[in-house]
Amino acid sequence: MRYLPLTGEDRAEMLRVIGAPSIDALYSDVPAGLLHGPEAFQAVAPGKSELQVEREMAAYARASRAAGDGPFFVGGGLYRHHVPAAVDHLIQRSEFLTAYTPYQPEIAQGTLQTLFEFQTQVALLTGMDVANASLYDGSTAAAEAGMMAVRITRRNKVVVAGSVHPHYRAVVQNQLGFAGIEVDLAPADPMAEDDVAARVDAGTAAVIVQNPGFFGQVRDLTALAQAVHAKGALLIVAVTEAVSLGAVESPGAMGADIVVGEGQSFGNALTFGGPTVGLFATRSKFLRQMPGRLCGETVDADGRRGFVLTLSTREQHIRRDKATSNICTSAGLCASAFTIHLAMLGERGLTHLAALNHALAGRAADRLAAVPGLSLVNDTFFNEFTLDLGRPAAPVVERLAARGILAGIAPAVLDGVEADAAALQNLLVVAVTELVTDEDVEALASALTEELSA
Amino acid sequence: MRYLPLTGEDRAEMLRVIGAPSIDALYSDVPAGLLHGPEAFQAVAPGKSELQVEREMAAYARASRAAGDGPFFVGGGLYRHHVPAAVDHLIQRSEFLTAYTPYQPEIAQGTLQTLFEFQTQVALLTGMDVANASLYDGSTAAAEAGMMAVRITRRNKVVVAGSVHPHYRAVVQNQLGFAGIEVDLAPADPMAEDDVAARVDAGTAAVIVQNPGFFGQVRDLTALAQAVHAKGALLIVAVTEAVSLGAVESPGAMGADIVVGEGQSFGNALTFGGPTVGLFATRSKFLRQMPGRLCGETVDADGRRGFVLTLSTREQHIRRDKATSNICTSAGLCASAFTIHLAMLGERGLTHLAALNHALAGRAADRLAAVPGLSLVNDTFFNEFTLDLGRPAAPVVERLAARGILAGIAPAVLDGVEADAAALQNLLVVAVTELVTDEDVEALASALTEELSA
Amino acid sequence: LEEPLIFEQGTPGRIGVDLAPVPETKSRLGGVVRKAPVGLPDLAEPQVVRHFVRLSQKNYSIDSGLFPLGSCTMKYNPRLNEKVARMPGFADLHPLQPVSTIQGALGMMHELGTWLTELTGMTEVTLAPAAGAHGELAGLMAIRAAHVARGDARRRVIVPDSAHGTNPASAVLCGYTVQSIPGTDDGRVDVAALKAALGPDVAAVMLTNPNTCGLFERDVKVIADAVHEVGAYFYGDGANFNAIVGRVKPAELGFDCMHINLHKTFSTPHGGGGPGSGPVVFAESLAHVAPGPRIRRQDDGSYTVEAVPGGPAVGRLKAFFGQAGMFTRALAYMKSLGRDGLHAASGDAVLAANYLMARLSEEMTPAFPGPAMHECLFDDGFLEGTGVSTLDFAKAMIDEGFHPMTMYFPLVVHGAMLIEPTETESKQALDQLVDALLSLARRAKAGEAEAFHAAPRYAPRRRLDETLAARKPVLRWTPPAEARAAAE
Amino acid sequence: LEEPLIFEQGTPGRIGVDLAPVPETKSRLGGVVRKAPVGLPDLAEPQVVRHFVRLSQKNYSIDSGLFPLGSCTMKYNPRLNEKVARMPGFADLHPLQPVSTIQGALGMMHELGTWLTELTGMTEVTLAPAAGAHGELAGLMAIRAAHVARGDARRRVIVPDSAHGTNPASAVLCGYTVQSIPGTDDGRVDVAALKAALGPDVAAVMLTNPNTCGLFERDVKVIADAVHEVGAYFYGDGANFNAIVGRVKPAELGFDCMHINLHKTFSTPHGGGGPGSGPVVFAESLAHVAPGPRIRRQDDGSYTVEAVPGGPAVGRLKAFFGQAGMFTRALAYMKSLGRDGLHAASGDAVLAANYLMARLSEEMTPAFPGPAMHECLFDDGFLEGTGVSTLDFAKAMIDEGFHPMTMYFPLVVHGAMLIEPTETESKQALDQLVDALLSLARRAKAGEAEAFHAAPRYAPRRRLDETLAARKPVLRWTPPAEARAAAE
Repeated sequence: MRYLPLTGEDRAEMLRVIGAPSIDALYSDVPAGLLHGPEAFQAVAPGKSELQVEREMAAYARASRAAGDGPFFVGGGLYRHHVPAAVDHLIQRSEFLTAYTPYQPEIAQGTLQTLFEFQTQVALLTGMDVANASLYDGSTAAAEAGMMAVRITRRNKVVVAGSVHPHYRAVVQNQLGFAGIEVDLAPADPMAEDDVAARVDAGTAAVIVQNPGFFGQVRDLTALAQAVHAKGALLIVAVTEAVSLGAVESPGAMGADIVVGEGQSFGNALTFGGPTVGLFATRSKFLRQMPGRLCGETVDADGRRGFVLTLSTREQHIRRDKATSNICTSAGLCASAFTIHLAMLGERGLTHLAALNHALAGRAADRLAAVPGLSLVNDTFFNEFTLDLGRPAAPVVERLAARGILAGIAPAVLDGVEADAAALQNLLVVAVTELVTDEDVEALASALTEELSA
Repeated sequence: MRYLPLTGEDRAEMLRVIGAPSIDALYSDVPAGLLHGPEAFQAVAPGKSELQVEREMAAYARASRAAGDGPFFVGGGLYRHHVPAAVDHLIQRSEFLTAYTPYQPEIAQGTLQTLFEFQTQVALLTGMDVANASLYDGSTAAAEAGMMAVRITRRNKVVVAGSVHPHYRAVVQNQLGFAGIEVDLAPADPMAEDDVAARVDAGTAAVIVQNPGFFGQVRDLTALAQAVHAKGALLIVAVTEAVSLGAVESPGAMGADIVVGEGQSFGNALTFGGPTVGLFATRSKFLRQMPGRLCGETVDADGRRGFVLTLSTREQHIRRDKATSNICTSAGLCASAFTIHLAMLGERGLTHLAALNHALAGRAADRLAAVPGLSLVNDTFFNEFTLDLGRPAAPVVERLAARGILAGIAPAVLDGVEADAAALQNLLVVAVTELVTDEDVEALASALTEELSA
Repeated sequence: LEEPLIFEQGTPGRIGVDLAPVPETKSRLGGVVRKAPVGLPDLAEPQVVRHFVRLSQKNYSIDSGLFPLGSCTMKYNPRLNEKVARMPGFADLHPLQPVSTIQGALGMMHELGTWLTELTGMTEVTLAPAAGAHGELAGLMAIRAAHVARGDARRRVIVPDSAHGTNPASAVLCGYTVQSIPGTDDGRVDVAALKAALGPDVAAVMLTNPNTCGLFERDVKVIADAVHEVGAYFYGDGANFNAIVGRVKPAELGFDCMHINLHKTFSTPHGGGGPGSGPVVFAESLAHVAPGPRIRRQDDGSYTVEAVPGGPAVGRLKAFFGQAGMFTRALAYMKSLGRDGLHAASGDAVLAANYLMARLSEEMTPAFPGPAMHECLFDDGFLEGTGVSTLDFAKAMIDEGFHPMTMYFPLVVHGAMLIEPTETESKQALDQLVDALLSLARRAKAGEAEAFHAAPRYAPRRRLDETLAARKPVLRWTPPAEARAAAE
Repeated sequence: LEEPLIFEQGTPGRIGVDLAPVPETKSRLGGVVRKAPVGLPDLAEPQVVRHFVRLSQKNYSIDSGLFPLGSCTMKYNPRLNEKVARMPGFADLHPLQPVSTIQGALGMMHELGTWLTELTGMTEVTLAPAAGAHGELAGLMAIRAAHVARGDARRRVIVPDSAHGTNPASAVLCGYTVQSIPGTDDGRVDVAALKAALGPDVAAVMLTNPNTCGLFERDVKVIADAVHEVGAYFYGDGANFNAIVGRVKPAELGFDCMHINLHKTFSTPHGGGGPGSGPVVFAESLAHVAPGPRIRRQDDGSYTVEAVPGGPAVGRLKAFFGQAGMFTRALAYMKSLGRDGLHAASGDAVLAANYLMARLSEEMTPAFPGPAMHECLFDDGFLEGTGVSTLDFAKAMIDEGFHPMTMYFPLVVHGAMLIEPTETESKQALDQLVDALLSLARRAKAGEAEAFHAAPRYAPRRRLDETLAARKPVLRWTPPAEARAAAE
């Protein structure tokens, strides 16, 4: 077997040194009758050549319709952006790809400095003081933020706004529920969000909103932040399209206390939804309540600058049941990809990319709004907007897919909006990035025209 | 522009240090009127985004029928083998990909040791004493071998057998012709080769044969070597399918004086014919007449083993017009891919791979020989054989291509067999590697059955 | 050459990407526009590439050498898996596409699930958890849901003191209180203490087997029976499944559910700290509360995504379908080894650990008698009186060209050194490690403590001041002017 | 850790690849079967990967730092080009497929040809040559064919003494005798000497412009006229085209043909010594003898492969179509920069070289006055009396973290140091190099010769004994037993 370097002779010699008659003898602690040979696993196949494995996996890959195979307008928390070739090349370097968590900082400065740069980028993007070295993804980061707010405020309720991604709503509700925290889900609605502040009471730890919202709406959160703070609660802002931060005012500048986000847009492919990279940033004063890994600057024995994992007394491997979270593994490699892509973009590139997405989405919205029978729901948006098709959207999406066009998301079918599904059923959420061409938009517009006139 | 790090401010400051008013002023030696701005190059486009370039190149890529898109039986000096994913990963490492020729051995031991391993592998495979660190490809290596034989024997004629790849014949004829060497091309013929020894006379420096031959035939060259040596000439053996050396007797063991080859089969994709890697090996006694780069073992100032480029007094950058060749650039990276793939194969893997190719080709030949109206020409072969279709092969190849099957090569249309084209016109050369499936063979057999019965 | 932060290398006026021009359109941001610059540095592409290549060169990796981190399982990461994961049908696929357009991905996940249930002897699987700790949480949620479903609100979870820290942390996150129980002198769970702790309010017992001392819990069946007798569930921490995969079915040991770290057992790369992936398998006893989404194969060969039958006992764990990119890698690995190869791999991993234990015992002090499983544990007894600590000893390994072993874990052993070689090291590599460690041990005993305190000398950095880092946390770069202002 | 040869790591019984089983069939080898083992070592995949990763870590590369090798043009190699070259429509394509199935590749080559002719002002192009030296040969073959076609068998080629060694070597390979002519004190061709050497038997004059001293041959038009006057052709060595691309059209300088090194001007990676690619462009005067194969676009937009009109004056240079994989990379680069970007790139390359020359002149001695083109040349005048040679000085750079410059070339300058920074270095990187070189120069002058002789100290190897290597060539590994036997 190509991955196993020991030869039969090696094994014999090693057993001799150990003083054991066979490898099976090393398993003498296994209860009698429970030690099996390979034949006990008949439902799975014997080993195969690299060629054969590649063929079988390629057959699976071909059995899906890749995003790039035609017009594509699906967003909803994961965005198809152009990632420069250098990014994937760099994260595939052995020294990044096959390193462990940097527990030995002297020989892990590459990973550590990259994480330090990541933390800085996330803090700058979100307008916050500090960021951690990544969580699993945006949805679990949102749940962690809710739990952190509960720890900080010592209150036990979290309000989730209607602008929040349905899956995030579901994850927050589930995880906080098991932790014994009350979750108040405001109705999922593309536009109305004025009631959120009204839901805050003396027992409310935090309000979670998303900006741009799941349906695309961009909001000024300043007044909401003031209202939430006035009641002693925290404002948690989720950002699922990190590119928007190059154009939209940062949550920090609008008064957020914790910003969580999905960083996939920078450096990471769609990858069927994972792995991605969870962003988590907050104010300095909340630092020690923050979950997740942190990389900090220090000096070595010769006085040279270096980086280490730090403040690990918050973490489970030290604090066990008193930890701020059970998080151990983070999204190191995806965070590296994020950092490399954002380093290539820089201030100029990010601003340009955000402006380009916004402009292309604006043009697409204008074109699609001209399709008879549908209307544009949003009065503001970044690169994603909602159309009201005047009829149930899910079947339209299916029919367009059969024509080779992935038109967007029918939100009514998602987890997390069960209570509001009826009100959402005619809606279609459409994302437009720099990878969408005018021809793509035209194809969608004419297909929609046909479908809606049928 | 993303590849240019200098900013406008940098440029101004640098010009100030230089004391020049502008970049154009640095071009003051260019004759008046001949220094242009970009507008002077209207036939080519302005710069484009990475995304746009990728799209344009992908459009070209899609406009060809890739080998892997369907049944594929084309060989003729380039073979489609399965290359383990690790090979391409390793040669893409910056330290291999973006290094220069190892002129500074202290910081190029990676390339140098790899080349030393390459030289050893090539010597072992070919059964020769020494090999160089690669030439451009098999065809130019054959020409270099011819010229080397002329230098060694001080005779001025080279006989090229009918078994030699048509392009190699053409390249040898062209290059030796310009160098003032007489080239005697024996007729290209799948089987007859007995006349080659008869063409050797007192003025003959060498005979070039190929094994397995272009038409697939495998020959025992021992007697030919004796006959050639008896007349004071050298035997040059070309091997275009390096995998065959895992099953077929090595040219060295059969008496070759110089072995040239195409190493593409190990580690390298088809890449539309280039770059590939030219193999060149010979006897120790001819070492100093050998063209191309050589890597040798030595020690450093601390006595540790190390590697350097050596015997460069043969080369053009030292000897100029007295050099053994004008070769400067070799095929370093392709040679590295060759070495890595062969290191993964090892003795067991190579033997297995060769046996697998041979067996699959044998089964395919049996199946195809059963197609009515055609006959198998070879009585021996390794993984490539020739069919006589009983009618001109080129149009059949075209029609099969239109049906999605790349059936092989119609040798009559190639450069280098002009004189023999009529005799070859019904032939089809078919290659079968481990990438060919039973379904592929069946598809070819039934398509051929239909074509030949039409 | 030192490599500055990217923030110290930026100069306005450069660009690292070229983008299409922005067409003229009216803004739809409603005035909610970013007012201040983000503050990102501008670099050109060659600078960015060089920066990260240079940074990478300061890292040790499994491709550069042996990485004997016990409990972390740093095995070879096949490049085939990386290639497969990048096929457009996997990498360029959106989870919210219509189900008809993602059949390949669902089929791949379904097959992965089949492998995981077959290899563990379990019935049901959820692929959603993003990492091992997340899988623990998912498993505990299912256990709690099962208790709740039968109206039995238990609040206590029992965890051995040698467990990974994630075990108690996950239990607390799931609303449980945690009771820790001690181990025995031979490095295993104290069955008597466990039995004494059991009671009708115990929801679950969590056990890692093989445990973090690298030993097989030989009383696992007895424990399972005791757990089940009080109506509790038996949770398996599968972090060390790599020692027994293809040989032992955890379901047969009595576990009701178990999470699996794909990177430890199935070779997905660790990437400097993630991403992970922590699927959980469930026995019949918990299959009814296993979290979704679940992939089902229909009679016509198509795949559907199924909500949990009877409503979501456990809700959504994570957006979308889990770490799909890790699934492709793990499945490619499983197919490559197959049932025979997995059996051979676990055997070689255990063989290698026992070989190290046998040879290292010449100078070092094993914490417990063997046979070990996939890792071998030493205490710092052999360093007593030398002035050399476990930390010093580990750092000295760096200068010998090796990554240190896991230090000070598990906590139950003094100055623990936990060594896991894995099955992908050659005997030559193992012997090199042994020779280096024996020589270091002899040097420590010979009184060369000073040299150990000074280690590492030949790494990109010498020992880093972790206390300073924690006392005055500097967690991001700040522009020099701001930093100065803040300092004043 | 030292890294042994793969041959020293093999153990029978391992396998590094798994292959499908071999079906039973009868042998068709006619008994010509390999009798002895090949002698290759057996390793497993993880060992092979680690071996080559470790070897790579002993290399310096452009991604690790500045690589100021004059005349070699080590510029940034964009990763986009690598991605493009691996698209199946390029990488998995066979040149002997029917023409109808390779239209994309032919179209790509046709567009590349258009760029090359437009940028050089030439008429015709051949893409076949495998490298620059091969391109020289192709160009000279065309020249010879042109002479022969008009019944004029000339035998002499004139080459300046500062030329690359490939120039005379190629001329000899093409059947010519070579006459070298000296340069002037200002580093350029001696026009008078050249004119004196010209005569009716001169087939061609080969000129590198900018020349290998990094200077533009300002009399190039005068030379061209003189060459043409005697009926000879004017060959351009385009190795330094990167200094003038997008600014000067070589055809307008009077060249009849010129080869282009794709890696120098168009960023294809050098790969530790190749592959290269050396297309040749031809002016109207030689278009009729340009070697094939040529790609032609038909009126319907399809592409054909054309034999040379009127029969092959020059035959086939290489099997198949040339270094197609380099074409895709070069074209991706050209499209990325475009005519404006190429103009900016050559300007920045020249600016950087002149900046280095200006700053380095503080301590080092320029061989000739500027303005320089893309590289700047120093002699060892500043080291006179220090006991430090050019070689010592260069090796000392290694310890400063830089790759040395080109040493002892061109031969016309004593102790030459030829420095080419390229356009892809930032000003910060240039300043770092300058600071390091100035400091070394000062240390040399301050009498620290011993330190220079001992350099490099911090490289994977210290200075290697090249004399030993050449005196007792060991060019391959030999099994220990054989090696012993041979030694006895």
